[in-house]
Amino acid sequence: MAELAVDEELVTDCRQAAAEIADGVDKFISGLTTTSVERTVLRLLGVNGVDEEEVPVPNIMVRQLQEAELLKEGSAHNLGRALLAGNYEIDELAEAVARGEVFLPDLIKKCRPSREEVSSFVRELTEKKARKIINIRQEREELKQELSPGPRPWLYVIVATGNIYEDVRQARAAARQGADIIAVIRSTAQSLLDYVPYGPTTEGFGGTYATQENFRIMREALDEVGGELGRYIQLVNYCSGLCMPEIAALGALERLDMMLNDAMYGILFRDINMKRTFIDQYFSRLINAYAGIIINTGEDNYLTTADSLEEAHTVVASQFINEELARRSCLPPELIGLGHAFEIDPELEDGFLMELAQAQLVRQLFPESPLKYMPPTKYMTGDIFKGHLKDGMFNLASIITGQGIQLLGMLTEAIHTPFIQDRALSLDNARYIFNNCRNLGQELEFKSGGKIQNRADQVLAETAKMLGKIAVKGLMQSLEEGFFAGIKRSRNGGKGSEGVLACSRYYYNPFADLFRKELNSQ
Amino acid sequence: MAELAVDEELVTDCRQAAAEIADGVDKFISGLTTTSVERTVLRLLGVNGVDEEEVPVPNIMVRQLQEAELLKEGSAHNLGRALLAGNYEIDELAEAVARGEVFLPDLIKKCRPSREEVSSFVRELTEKKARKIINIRQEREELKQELSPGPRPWLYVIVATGNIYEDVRQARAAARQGADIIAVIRSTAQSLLDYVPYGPTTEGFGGTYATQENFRIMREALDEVGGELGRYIQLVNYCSGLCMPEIAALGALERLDMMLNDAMYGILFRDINMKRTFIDQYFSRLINAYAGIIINTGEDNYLTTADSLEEAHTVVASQFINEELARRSCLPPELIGLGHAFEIDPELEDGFLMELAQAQLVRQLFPESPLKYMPPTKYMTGDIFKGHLKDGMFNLASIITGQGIQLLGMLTEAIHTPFIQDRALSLDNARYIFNNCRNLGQELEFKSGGKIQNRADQVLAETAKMLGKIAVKGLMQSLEEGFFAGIKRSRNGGKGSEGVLACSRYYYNPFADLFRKELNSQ
Amino acid sequence: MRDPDSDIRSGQERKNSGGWQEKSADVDLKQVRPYGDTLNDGQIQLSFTLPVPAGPEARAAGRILMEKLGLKEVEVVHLKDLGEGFAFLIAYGRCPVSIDFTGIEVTQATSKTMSFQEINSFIDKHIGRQIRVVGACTGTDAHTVGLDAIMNMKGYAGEYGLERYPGFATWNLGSQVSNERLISKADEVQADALLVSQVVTQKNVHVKNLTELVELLEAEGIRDEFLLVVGGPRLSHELALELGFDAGFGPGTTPPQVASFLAQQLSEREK
Amino acid sequence: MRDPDSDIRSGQERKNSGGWQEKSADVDLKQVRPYGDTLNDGQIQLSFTLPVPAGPEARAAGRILMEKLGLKEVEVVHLKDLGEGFAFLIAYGRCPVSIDFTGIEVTQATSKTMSFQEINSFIDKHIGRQIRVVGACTGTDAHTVGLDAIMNMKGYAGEYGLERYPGFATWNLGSQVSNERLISKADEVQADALLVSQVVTQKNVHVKNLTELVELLEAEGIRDEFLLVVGGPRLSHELALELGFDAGFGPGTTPPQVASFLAQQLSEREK
Ligand code: B12
Ligand code: B12
Ligand SMILES: Cc1ncc(COP(=O)(O)O)c(C=O)c1O
Ligand SMILES: Cc1ncc(COP(=O)(O)O)c(C=O)c1O
Repeated sequence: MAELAVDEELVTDCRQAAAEIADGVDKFISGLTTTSVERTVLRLLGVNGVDEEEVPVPNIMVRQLQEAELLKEGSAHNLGRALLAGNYEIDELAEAVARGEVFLPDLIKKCRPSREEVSSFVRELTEKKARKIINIRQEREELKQELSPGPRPWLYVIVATGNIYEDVRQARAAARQGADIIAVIRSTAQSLLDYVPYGPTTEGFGGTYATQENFRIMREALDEVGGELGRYIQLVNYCSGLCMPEIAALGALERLDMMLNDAMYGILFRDINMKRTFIDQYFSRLINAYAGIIINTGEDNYLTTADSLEEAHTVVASQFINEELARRSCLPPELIGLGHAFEIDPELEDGFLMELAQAQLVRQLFPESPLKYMPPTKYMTGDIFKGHLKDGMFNLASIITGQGIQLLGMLTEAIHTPFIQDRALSLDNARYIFNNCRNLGQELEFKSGGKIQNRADQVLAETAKMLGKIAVKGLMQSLEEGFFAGIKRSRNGGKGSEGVLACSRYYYNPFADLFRKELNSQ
Repeated sequence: MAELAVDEELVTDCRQAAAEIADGVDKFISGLTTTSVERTVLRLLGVNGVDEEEVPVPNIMVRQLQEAELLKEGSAHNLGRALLAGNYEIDELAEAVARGEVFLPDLIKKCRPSREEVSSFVRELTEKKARKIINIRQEREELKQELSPGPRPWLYVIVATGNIYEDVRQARAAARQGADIIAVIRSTAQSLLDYVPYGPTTEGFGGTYATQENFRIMREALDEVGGELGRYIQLVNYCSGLCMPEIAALGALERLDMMLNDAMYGILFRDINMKRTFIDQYFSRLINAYAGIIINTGEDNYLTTADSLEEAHTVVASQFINEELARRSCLPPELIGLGHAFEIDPELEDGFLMELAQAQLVRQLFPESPLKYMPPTKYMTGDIFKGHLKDGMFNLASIITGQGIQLLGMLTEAIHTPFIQDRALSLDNARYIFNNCRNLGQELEFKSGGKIQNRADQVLAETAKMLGKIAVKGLMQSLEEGFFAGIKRSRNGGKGSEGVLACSRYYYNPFADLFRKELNSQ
Repeated sequence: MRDPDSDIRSGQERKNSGGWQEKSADVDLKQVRPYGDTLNDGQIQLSFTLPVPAGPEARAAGRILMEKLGLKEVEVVHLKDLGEGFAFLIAYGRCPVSIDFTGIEVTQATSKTMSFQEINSFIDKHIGRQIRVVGACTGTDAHTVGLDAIMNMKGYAGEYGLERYPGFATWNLGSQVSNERLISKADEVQADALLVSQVVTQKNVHVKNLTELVELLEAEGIRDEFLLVVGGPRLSHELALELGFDAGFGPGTTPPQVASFLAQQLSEREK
Repeated sequence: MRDPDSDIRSGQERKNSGGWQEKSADVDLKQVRPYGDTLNDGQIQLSFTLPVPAGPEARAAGRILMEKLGLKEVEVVHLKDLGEGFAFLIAYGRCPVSIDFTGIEVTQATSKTMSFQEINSFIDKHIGRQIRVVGACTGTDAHTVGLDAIMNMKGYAGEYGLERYPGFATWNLGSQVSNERLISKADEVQADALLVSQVVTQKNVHVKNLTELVELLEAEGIRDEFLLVVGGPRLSHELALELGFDAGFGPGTTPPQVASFLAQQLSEREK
């Protein structure tokens, strides 16, 4: 593989700064939990279902606990008490709550077991449930053994019809056309829903709702077609948003393989409250880590609003931060799919050289991470022929620099969410370029002192400078000042802040404790 | 520019062998002329027009001289005698012959001037006519000074509607879209016509007849649009075929800038007699050289019938031979546009590396020649999207290796001769890739011992071996054995052999003598 | 002897000189047809997927479908199996239909686009106060780049956005704004114009959003208090008018186009 | 307490299991429409050039033209100025027309393609002598690769060509063969079948060539003495039949397909 000279001292500085920045985030969120974290714990314990108005039972329970000021001790402890108090199985209890027959705080008050009694009951339950996740993870590993997911870069395509059944049809067709990874795009603005919709859904805009049942349907369909093809087809959905950890939990339960998981994306592009989403992110990534799910971060999005050439270093800076934050959620490098993108103005002379510099630099900075490389979107137009060509150059940059996860560009990017043939053409495009240029990266060397090397040097230097600044100001302050994507977000603004609450001294999150313990001991 | 290591000793061997091969060709054709050479001399002297059956006057005159066994002394000498004998201007004489009023041998017999008298009259006339060609050449150079033809690789597109007026429309549109070079493709099988059609034409299949008037119409239209755009638009047509030198002469008179000129093409792909076309080629290239016209050779065609990977060295071997033959027609390297092509099966793993190796090798072997690089055609299909992408990779190979003349691929190659939008999309394709990757070649180095270097080594070694064999067998024998394009042609077979005749000891071709003299003295 | 060189440049009758202009068959603007490589050849390219298995029957089905659309000499040049019982086709055909180009009139939002300076003096002169504009990406749409291009300081394609114009007072509410919030903000600041951006159009969600806005305004009886302007990559002036807006702006719109429209319309209305 | 884990894998009613197969709306083969991303959305892509200057009027003209073809919800997504008064358009639209897929019958040349071995034994058994075949690229066509693919030893796509079959005697006349020469050669060798290749199709020159061949044969009263077969990238069996040939073979044809057809047809005829 062609290699750039990278100033290792600067890289050490970057990682050092990222650690300081992450310390700041940790401090910012310490002693806090959120309604979504608590709902997640309930879900992981087995609470499910909706009431007649389609409100999910975890939401009802958490609301009840919150109103009764019980939530600060954690939903797990409260559920434990309720289960010990009542005569219910978990699912019976959930149904009773859904029917409005049980008001959780009342049930809890019925008896007063000792803290230790509850917590040991809860931890036992937690271990059982955690074992299920391990089993699912195990199942994935076995399937991957049996049906190899294929060589990298993996071909990643999206389905986004709004209707899970159409999605399935298209996902299966895509798998047959060579896709390694299927991402089901969510309906617009699902990230702003403070609950997870329920059941199979057929009405979404620009995407399909992420629901547990939709996950299950797609997983089953892909397992089937993958078995037939002798290839394990990976399934992706999104955590980011107001339900980060909940969706991570559903992903763990339904054997998703990758999840988009990035608080920064929520803050910048969905105006979600910082505190809320950093707390959520921490736990959701722990879940991803425990479930063996690769996360995808969203740095690529910065370049859709900011200038791709001038702001390239912001992507790298954010990657260092995201890496460190992910590490603190116990994610090993091979599960940290850092995002970046091929978004430089195609009219720029030698623009492709700049893209190569960026892709190669990132590749070398995060050698063990399966980088997720996003295609040209911003400069796509209705000229589908030219678009197809740009996607080809993107594929070329990827195979030369050895990217891990290739989100395929669509020639109709500027027009509509992909048609079935758009995907097929894109898969064909990538297969052709990857195969025809398979070892091109091995063959070439970057001239020292050349444009590519200089560009990489420049981006890394700017990255180090930016991280240094952020380390001083703190990440929150930096976000307020519009350091990323040219977007400013105030520390206390944004959606979902009402869901942040302080923990009592007795608070515990049994899953977080267990996941952390087990993951750290590995 | 990335450079391959090239074994200079092998290269010397190749050139040495090519010289021996060319000696053989020279011997094969020495003391011979052809009807087309003689018609060309008449045309250059000013004979023009057609009779009522559209038979060109040069053909009538040559036939008359041939029947009277006068042709062996050369048409120039005979025309000189006729002019001295009669009371005609050249054009009056031509018209009289066209009307059937004059039978040239009769006229000639009218008086018997001395050989010297005739030849000095002829040579004077020749000098006058030659000066015109020089003036036209001068005019081109001035126009190129004023309106630069743009940086290389030059963008070369074809028009092929069959109708010169539609061709003009599309050529002008192409120029506006960025084309540097317009080639008017000839109607199928014009190369087998033993005369040059006359006047403006509107009915051709897969191309438009090459006629002097069509040349003039297109030249005028391109000059106009080029002036408007501030770019000198180059015009191309074809010599190869039974009228090689005649069309070369018309090209010289109408200020064409490039001409496809290759006897090997005619032999292999049009089954034209070897002797005939090697004789014709010699003179036609002399004319091209004198007129400052870049020739394009046809090695690219070999790969449309032979295996592009296994037969790659046949292209290079033929280029060495063509270079030497062109040199002997006094063409300087900068007028020798050697042809090659991007025709390796796109499904081949690392196929692009093989293409790079070939393109770069040829680039280095013929550093001063403006290589003409032909696009993928053989593996094009009805999938126009994929086709556009292949054309993009072709453009990429070109900009990396610094080719000179880029014949743009068309996404509809497998379907029809180009539509107006096909050309526009192709021009856009090339402009994007060239600009976006402008200095990529400068940035990269080929790893020594890598696949690209090894492939180049292999092709060069095979080339040297093949040339060695041909030097022993002779080119004619090699063609008989099917050394090129997998096609076998017998020495005495093929079309047009009836047009070959032995010269008498008094024979002279005043233009060949003058061109050679002047070109050699430069 | 006359100089025989006089004709050598052309070698042929000079009468053809410049001929290509006249000889080139002229387009009949009353009967315009698609052009492939010859006038009126009617050539068009199509591609589509059929939910049938790839094979000769799919090829035939594609051909028949195109013939049903009235195309002639249809040729399926590419057939690709997409799996799951889908076949993709690329085809060419001849379109026998022609259109009368002379009859085409395009309605566009602005009659005359003025420059930054011109707009400001126009507002000064004809309106005499700042034009008050509220902008939003409504519904669930979070694509702010287009609206920002029109409204933000920075602007678009080298042109300042409305914020920079002394003649405008602006409120950019950003993304995912409900129609209700937009209206209440417009009320609050006594806006002259509402600028709505709609980028997501899947399942015509933009039509739904835009119709709802007009209905809400009409229900409150305040439709006529505002200039209603919408923009987005899939929007045209025509569609906007259809939906009850005053103007629609499509891809590539620049701020001065919008500013000119607002200024001119408002001065008309205030007359 | 009952084990609460029993449902954790799905977390939801099991009744949906396998649901996607049933829930996925089924294609009505009597009414097949193009498919973009939803059944029956009818989406098709088009591109074409109009001989009018690029601009909003060209865009409108394109839309109107497509509407005249019956397309709905037409959108011109790209407009490019080609210069010289030409505009290129890319568009999408909804095709309201459907076709009855159940009614489609495709005629193809060979009912059953046999293998090399099978063909040779078939000929041995049913014909009892070599089949005599003359091939040529007729008219001015010099594209020999396709015909060679069928006739030469080497063959095509891993299949031997007819020359290699002991059951065939072949004469490949190569390129640019006049119809007259082909016929006289066929006469001379008492051919069973003529194989004609036509690759250049501009201005329908292939139709002209092929029609002429049939007319010449008919004029000489020997049309029925030969199996007449034609092939080429723009040829279909249907077109061949239309032109009076016995079979037509399009792109991707392999030698065994042709050999099988010849053997089977000839054995039919000789019965
Ligand atoms: C950037 C981008 C994003 C960014 C947006 C960042 C941001 N802050 O805006 C991010 C990454 C967040 C994003 C997310 C999504 N996106 Co998006 N995105 C794009 C992209 C690549 C570019 C859009 C853009 O910025 N264009 C540049 C601007 C300048 O152009 P413009 O919007 O057309 O604006 C011009 C004119 O239209 C006009 N104009 C626009 N608005 C207005 C308003 C007024 C009043 C006036 C006068 C004029 C005007 O003037 C502007 C300047 O000329 C397009 C694809 C593409 N290349 O077009 C997809 C695209 C728009 N996105 C799409 C989708 C589906 C989504 C998602 C819904 C996907 C999902 N389910 O997660 C999400 C969610 C967003 C949501 N809830 O709305 C689809 C929409 C499909 C459709 N037709 O319905 C597209 C087409 C991609 C695709 N092919 O699938 N996206
Ligand atoms: C190779 C090639 C050439 C070579 C031909 C070498 C040779 N000895 O054959 C050369 C370089 C000489 C050439 C020249 C020209 N070519 Co050319 N050429 C091509 C090219 C690139 C490939 C054709 C090919 O070999 N295909 C591979 C074979 C295996 O496929 P096939 O022919 O379809 O054959 C298969 C089937 O059709 C069938 N089949 C074919 N024949 C027969 C016969 C029988 C009896 C049966 C049963 C089956 C059968 O079986 C075959 C195997 O499956 C095509 C573009 C393309 N990619 O298709 C242009 C193309 C065919 N050429 C074209 C043109 C116009 C020309 C020229 C006329 C240009 C000019 N004016 O100079 C010249 C002149 C040729 C002439 N007089 O005919 C056009 C034709 C346009 C049209 N539709 O009319 C094309 C499409 C390129 C283009 N887009 O402009 N060409
Ligand atoms: C990290 C990340 N999360 C989430 C999303 C999408 O979220 P939403 O569903 O809010 O559009 C994206 C979009 O590309 C992303 O990059
Ligand atoms: C060198 C050369 N001459 C001539 C031709 C074309 O000649 P014809 O007009 O015979 O098709 C070609 C075709 O590509 C060529 O490469």
